[in-house]
Amino acid sequence: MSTGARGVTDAERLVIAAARLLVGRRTVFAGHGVPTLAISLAQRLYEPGLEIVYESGVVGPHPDRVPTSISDSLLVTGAECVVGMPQLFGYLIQGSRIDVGFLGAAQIDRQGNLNSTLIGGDYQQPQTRLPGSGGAIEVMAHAREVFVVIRMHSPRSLVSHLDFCTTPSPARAGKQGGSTQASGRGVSTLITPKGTLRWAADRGELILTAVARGTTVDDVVATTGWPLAVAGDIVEDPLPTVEELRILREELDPERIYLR
Amino acid sequence: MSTGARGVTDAERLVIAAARLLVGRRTVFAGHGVPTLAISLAQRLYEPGLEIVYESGVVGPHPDRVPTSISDSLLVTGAECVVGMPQLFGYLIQGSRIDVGFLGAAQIDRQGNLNSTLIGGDYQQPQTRLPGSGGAIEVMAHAREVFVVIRMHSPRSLVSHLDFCTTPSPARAGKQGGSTQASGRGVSTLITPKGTLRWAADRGELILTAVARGTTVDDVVATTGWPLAVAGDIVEDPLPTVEELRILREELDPERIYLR
Amino acid sequence: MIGGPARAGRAVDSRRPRDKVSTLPDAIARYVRPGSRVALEGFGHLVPMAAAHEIIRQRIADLTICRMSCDMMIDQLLAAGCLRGLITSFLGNSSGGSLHELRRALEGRSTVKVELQEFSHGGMIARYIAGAAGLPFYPIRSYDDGDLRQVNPLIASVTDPFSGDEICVVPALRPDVSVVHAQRADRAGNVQAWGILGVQQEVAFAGKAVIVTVEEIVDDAVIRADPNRTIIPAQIVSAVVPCPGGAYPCSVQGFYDRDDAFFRRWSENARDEQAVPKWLRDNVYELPDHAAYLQRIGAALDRLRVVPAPSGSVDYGSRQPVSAAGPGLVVS
Amino acid sequence: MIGGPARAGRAVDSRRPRDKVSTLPDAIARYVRPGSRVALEGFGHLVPMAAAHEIIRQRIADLTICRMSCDMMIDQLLAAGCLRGLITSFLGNSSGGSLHELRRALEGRSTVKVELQEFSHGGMIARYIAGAAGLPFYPIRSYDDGDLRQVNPLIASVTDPFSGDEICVVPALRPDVSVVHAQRADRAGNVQAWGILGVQQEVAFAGKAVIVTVEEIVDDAVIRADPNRTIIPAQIVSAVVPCPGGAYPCSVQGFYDRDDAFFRRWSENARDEQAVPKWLRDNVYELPDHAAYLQRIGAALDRLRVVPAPSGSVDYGSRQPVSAAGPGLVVS
Repeated sequence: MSTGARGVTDAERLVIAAARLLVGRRTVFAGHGVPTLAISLAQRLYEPGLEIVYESGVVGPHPDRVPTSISDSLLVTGAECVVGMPQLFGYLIQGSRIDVGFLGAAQIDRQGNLNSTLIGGDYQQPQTRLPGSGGAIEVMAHAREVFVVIRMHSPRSLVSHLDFCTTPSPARAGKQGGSTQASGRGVSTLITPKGTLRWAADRGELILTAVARGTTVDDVVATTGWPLAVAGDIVEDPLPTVEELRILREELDPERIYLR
Repeated sequence: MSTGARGVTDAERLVIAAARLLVGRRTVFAGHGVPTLAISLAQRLYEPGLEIVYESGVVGPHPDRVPTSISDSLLVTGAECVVGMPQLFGYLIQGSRIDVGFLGAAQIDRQGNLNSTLIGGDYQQPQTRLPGSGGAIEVMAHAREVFVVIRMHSPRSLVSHLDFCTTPSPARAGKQGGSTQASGRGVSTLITPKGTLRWAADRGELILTAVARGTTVDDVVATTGWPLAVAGDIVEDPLPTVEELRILREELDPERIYLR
Repeated sequence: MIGGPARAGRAVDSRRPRDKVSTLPDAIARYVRPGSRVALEGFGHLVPMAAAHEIIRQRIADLTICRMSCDMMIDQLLAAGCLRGLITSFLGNSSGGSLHELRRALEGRSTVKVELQEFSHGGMIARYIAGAAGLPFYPIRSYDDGDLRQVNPLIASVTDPFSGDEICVVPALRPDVSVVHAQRADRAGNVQAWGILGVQQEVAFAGKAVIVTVEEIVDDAVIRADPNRTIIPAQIVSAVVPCPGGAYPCSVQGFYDRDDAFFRRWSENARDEQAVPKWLRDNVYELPDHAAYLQRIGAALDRLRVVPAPSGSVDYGSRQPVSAAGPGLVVS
Repeated sequence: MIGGPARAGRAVDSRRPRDKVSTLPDAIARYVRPGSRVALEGFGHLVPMAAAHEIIRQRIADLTICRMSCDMMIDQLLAAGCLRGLITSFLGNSSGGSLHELRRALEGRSTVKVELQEFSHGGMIARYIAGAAGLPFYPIRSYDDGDLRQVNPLIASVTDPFSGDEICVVPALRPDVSVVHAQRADRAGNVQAWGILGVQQEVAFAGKAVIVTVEEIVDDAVIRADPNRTIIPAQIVSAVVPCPGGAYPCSVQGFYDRDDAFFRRWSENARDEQAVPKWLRDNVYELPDHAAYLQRIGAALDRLRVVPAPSGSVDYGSRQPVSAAGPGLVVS
């Protein structure tokens, strides 16, 4: 695991970058891992009123610690509401009640399509079989925007062609909108250890808008599997603040469950 | 109101006849009025284990008195289960979990189709506008069998042609079965103050199988709006027992809320 | 291109106000506009009757009312000139008899016209579920042979791709405003209800705006002690209105019973077309608000009070608190 | 012709037995047959793990398992030779890592084959709802562009008659047996649950038979004090099985927490293909029942005990009792 400025690990960088992106957002769909920590950090520092929805049907959780999984009973005790999965996937997700969905994946392409099904081989006999969609297909289709977190920035994860398209981004075929298709706008932001990519509507692809400290634009371009466009106003990521790191390390994940 | 043998009123006859028909049945969908009383009487005398479902979503009610409406809060207090209407209409009714549905109507035809929408005129400007389907369309389509109770036996209620077909019997067009059509068998029994008509599968229509005391077959035929066929083994209705009348009058509806 | 990443360290709170408590006049005035499609739901229980009266008091016109099972509220809205369209599946006064004001309109015996869109209960439920779930339509295994389909072009069909057979479908219903009553909510609008739930959850999620009237506003801690009891989460609620007695003459489990006699009297009295405007004058227009109405009918409500029947408590316990498990903190 | 009217005065009780309490071995033996399509559901909570182990113990073969979100139960059923088909939407060990036994089969590194039918969570939920509601299919606004549709012929589409656009649909799923775990039930099988409910209600209604394992059997009066808490009514339940600890290592709100360490260990250990049969031998085959398993892991369970967090009580009161209102009687 590389450590950049102030000894910040990749995982910490991802969490802090994601937390900052939650400024101005209201209802967030949380997945396991980095998103759980990012939301907790954002609630502490930037958006105390974030309304959180977990894939387990918990709406408005108030856990006394960071949960260890999305079905952690801590999320239920003291929550504002728990709904069944038909209500969660039907009324909250497909019903377009989610502002931001967090997704992870093994591969992402320049259009924001995701692969979490397999690496190598084919569907009938994959070289490496991954877990598949879970709820990713629906979150991608209907969250107003999607943040993707990729924990390894390499040409094998940011690829020119997915080994399998598990989760199509609504932007892909210009199919967003209408009453039978996806209602969301797809991936707005991709966060990796090396930088931040954002959706450029005019180009119809993800472009580099910020690089992490200790990395160069050339390095990011070289380790991306497609010819990566770079924003004219590209910036270097602001350093994590002392407060961000302190809360993350000392309060939210002192046992480094997620920051491993 | 006519009173037959033992001073039995029409309403009492209907309730007692309906209660007897519940022998051997398990899950009954109860409507307002006669069915509510009939089910209570049947539970007392013939089928203590009847499982009752009300249109309000109450499953397994244990009221301490006969409820005054299907949304009586008495039905909820101490019930085994209360479900929302999506579950009631989706999972219990359309999901084919109901053995017997009770329905009323202003008109019925020989195929068991019902009209509860209008009398006279047309849909755009009816002479008499009635309440319409409520849940009758779904109960008819999916209860294993349907008992219809008509409180007035006349050519205006047992008609050759409905003024409006609110509630088609699955038997009508031979459409019962299949995964997209009605799953029930339609009207098995029609109870009127003058007798009982039952579905004759070989003829595809309702035929007279029993006449009430104090009535004749000729009278029933003359007051039915279609050429009524008579079963070869037609019987006279057994008299209400003393016990049936006592429970009905003294215990179930002492204030004659339904027996009016 | 979307703007750059958010700047670090800037504490912004851009969400809608969390406290959504409102008065009934304010909530109705803000969300119910002339021409709105308004769902007023509650299946004989948790019926938003006070909200309907406030719509009448504010004389909001040209409304299309969505209500599965009608009752005297429909006669009242119609006589008050508020109702232009009606999307429904039962046109009686609950189990109390006829709605004579509505019948006069539908039978061509008055000058008022009602645009009627009629379904069965199953069809209305299907429309609300589709509206809540963002689906364009909802399939339903009935309707195929009846006359309702002949007079209602919104009952369509599709081919089941698996069997090749036709199945009926109805379109999504998305009210501009959905109004329901419930037992209680917190100030943010997390709504808890029990007893007969009807389509309260579905109609709320189907609505573009949601007004909830409640018997009582309770502390957050009451709601959060029993999160599975929350049928409508605060996220989707526009206004929450404390409104004790707000469902009368319908019942609220654990609070008051239904006034059956009032239902029967309505169906008797409304045979006289003069009786309905008079009732509106005495009970709505000349009274400032719902509290005054309740005061007027005080004795009737007293007779409907209920005796307690506690649900008992269940345990939502989770693992040992932080103090026992080691270092940590309250996250939110 | 159907027989004549029932004879008066004959007291018959023709219903199924109301008491459906069964042992786990009996319930599994009676309803789970070789070749059955068996749903084992619970979204990280209320997971019928003990029931899965009993299926393994009885060596019931050729099963098609329906389970939205897989966990080590799937590795175990596969290694035990019970699993032929898998209908699922997530093939990981919950959030604990990989299912290596399943991966060996799917990646062609073992002699076992798995017939995989794969959807998203939304697709599985849609299939269960359709199964529960007697619908042939269920529409879903997604899937259109992904590769899943290319490899799964059960993802089809219909034309929305209102817009003319295509929308995807998935077919109903009706398991031969649906198995879920819950906190409590009465002896008739009225099942109450709280916390994360997943698709417990839908999968139960979708099942042709329904087995429910519960932490405790409670008196009728406990259930009937809070009827809205009943997510599965007795009518549709085939067998109810007292089975404390029956979801371990998954959680049961108010009873015990999830054993995260066990999840992680499973994903580590099952890399070794010898480890899984050994685990089955030590923890299933050589133990007589679930109680013996719990005894074996006793200390682990103790660490998972929870601290109380009571829900509080709500009032289900209705109108004055008979004694106050006049003559009457208990109807049932």
